[in-house]
Amino acid sequence: MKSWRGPPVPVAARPSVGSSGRTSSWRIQKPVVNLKRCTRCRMCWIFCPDVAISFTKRGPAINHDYCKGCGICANECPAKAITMEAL
Amino acid sequence: MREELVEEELFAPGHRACAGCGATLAVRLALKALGKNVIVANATGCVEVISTPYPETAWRVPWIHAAFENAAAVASGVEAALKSLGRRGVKVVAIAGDGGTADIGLQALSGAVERGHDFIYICYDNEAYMNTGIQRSSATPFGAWTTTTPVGRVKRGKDRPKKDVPAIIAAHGAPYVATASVAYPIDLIKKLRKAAATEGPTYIHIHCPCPPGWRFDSDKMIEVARLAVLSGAWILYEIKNGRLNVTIKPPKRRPVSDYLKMQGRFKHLTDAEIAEIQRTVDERCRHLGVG
Amino acid sequence: MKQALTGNEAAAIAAKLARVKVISAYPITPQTAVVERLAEFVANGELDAEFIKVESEHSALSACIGAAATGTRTFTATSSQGLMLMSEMLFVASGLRLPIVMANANRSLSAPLSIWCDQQDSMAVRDSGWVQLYCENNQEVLDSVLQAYRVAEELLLPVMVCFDGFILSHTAEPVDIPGQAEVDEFLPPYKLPNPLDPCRPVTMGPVGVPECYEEFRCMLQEATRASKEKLIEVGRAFWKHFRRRYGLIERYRSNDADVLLLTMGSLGSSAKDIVDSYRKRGEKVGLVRVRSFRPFPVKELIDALGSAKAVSVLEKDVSPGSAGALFLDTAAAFINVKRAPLMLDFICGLGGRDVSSLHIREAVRAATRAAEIGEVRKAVRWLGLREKLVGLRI
Amino acid sequence: MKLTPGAVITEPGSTTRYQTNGWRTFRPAVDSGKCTGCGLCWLYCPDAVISRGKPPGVDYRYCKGCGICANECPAKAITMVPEERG
Repeated sequence: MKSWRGPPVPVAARPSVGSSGRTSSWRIQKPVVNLKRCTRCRMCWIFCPDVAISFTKRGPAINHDYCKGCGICANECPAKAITMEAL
Repeated sequence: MREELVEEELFAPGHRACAGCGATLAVRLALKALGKNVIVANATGCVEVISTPYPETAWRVPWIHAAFENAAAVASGVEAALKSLGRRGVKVVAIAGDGGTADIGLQALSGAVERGHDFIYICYDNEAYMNTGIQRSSATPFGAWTTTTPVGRVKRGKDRPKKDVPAIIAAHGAPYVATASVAYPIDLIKKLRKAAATEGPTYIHIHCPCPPGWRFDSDKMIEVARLAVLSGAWILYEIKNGRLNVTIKPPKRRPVSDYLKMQGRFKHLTDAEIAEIQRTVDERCRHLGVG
Repeated sequence: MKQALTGNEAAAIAAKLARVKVISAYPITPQTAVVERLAEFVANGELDAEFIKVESEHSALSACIGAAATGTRTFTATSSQGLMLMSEMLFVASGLRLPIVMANANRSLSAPLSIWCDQQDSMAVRDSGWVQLYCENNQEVLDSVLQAYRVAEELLLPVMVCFDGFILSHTAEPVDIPGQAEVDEFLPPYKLPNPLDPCRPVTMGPVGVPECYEEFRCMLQEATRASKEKLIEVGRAFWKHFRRRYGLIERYRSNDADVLLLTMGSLGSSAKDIVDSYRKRGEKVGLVRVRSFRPFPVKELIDALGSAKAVSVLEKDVSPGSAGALFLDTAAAFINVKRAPLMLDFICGLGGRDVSSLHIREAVRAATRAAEIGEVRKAVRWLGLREKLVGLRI
Repeated sequence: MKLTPGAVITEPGSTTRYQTNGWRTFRPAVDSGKCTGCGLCWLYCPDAVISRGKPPGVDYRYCKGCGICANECPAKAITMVPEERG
């Protein structure tokens, strides 16, 4: 008779990237960055709800595994450097 | 003005309140101002417990008690029922103590005011949970002794300021909010009549000294309430559609120590602690334009 | 007029037909569509009622108490955590003997959070003094809300009409909607003996001093017991008006059964299919479905289950540290009965877990085996449990 | 005494059946000579036992002897005298 070895109580999940699966399949449009126009102001990075934008030397990089295509970055970019395009 | 006061008593004697109870005087005066055409929704608390020991009731008006934290919610239901029945001319009145208003009942009160029900909410503020024997509420004043803010080596009385509920209710955009005191019955009655004449949610916060709770002899109940106003510890004002005006301005403000030293709950205060209270009272009076 | 309705819609339409005057409710999955439909009826003038959009379920029932006490027919609806939040007021409503009717879309209880169906919520408040009806389908939801008002208002008792979240609340089924005139004939206007009224002041909710509190509780017990006859009487009246039969329990091919399934709610309809398939193979299996859990139909269950050899109780709740509530009450019913069937309790369908025909067949087999060996080795079991995840031998 | 369902009390003001005079150790004595009939005692009484008039009436069945009337009387026409126990 195995002794009780159930999960520790209270039931808690450990935080991890993509812990509830990749959300890329949600989008029907995706952001495309025109690096020439981009002024590196990072507004897109600040406003992205899904932490799907990171910053490299060359400017914003979209993480297409988790970007849901909400379009906030494009809408907020002051330099209009991001456009939402069909998949 | 006094002649206009109705002779009839809508809160009968024989209730079990302590001798000299400020809260029951507040209720008695309020019902005098409002008259018979009211329905009262009362929260658990001193007034509820002392006035309705089955099979007796002190209330000569329709009255309902359901629980501690929902006087405003029950009142909302009564008001909605009257509206759906098309009955006019009956004012719904929610009554609760400071604990039932500022702490456990604040959510229901906020909801009822936000929904704009046509009712008067009366808070009888005796500045602690008196029905359960003087425990601290958020409306207990800074420094006061209660059985849950005892005076010890490490902690001395309540260490937080009194929660300003009238300001919270005014911030909801309630059309009429006022503070009152049992020591100023005419001011109290005028404000209740104004509330009664106002369509929508109104809030009256009545200062009610409690002899056993504040530790003073019962005959001084009105004197203590008066000194609270004369010293600026309690300010009588009304807020009509967001505009505040002070209704009773003491000609020359008494030092707050005159008010504090009448009460055993403050007798442990050092001069420094009294000076701190004086400072906050001065600042509040300046803020509200009381001399 | 027949229409495809979800359980939520059926409850909302029933409230409208009952001409409720004050609705006071707070949204919660899976009950939400009840309050949405009612809001539309009121907004379109289809229902002349005040809808108090309260800030919490605790206030939802508190406002209903105020309104019912002031002499208007009231309605509310909730689920799960909402039922828990208002539970203080459930006891006050029954203690004040106010005839409030509530629809409860059964949903599991936190923690962990679950928005899916089981009956732990209403079971957790089975002692609240409310009459509790459990419906098998959306027709029964509509009909039970109408009958609930008759029972409530004639006995001054609040009634809770429970139906399975999602399985019924969000599933559309053909439902016959009675005409307003017929309902008006079946359901007379609301009348409270001592309402809140300045012309005749009364005090409601006084201090129940020790000299009489026990007597008030006894009066409530007697009223809930009397609601058994009242439910039967109102069920007959409903048959006369609407040609649909309702009682405290439903017996399906159970008279000559050796093995009986006992359950509540939508599981009843699944169990009937299984009973039919066993019957086709000549095995005497039957079903008894409890509609009224409070008042608990003791005599009716003794009659219905008494002649069987073994009974498998299928229920979507468990009282941790004990067993399922339906099993406990049913076993207690037989305590002084000489010849009692063997009884097994199957906890199943918790937190939205589907109860498949295989699970129900497992319960039938277990009862049949118990009947053969004449004893029950393990009375409380689980159906559809993923035992590997739990890491111990159940 | 038959109990009403839900403990509804249908007789308003029925606490008057219970007389609270036993609570007091002092009772207010009114000197009608000094009294000006101002009515403050009537206004401030938490138990509504004082009736207006010059001098005011005191319903000693319910007076709890709190002493507010005596303390507040501007004409000092009311004094609290020890309750003589029979």
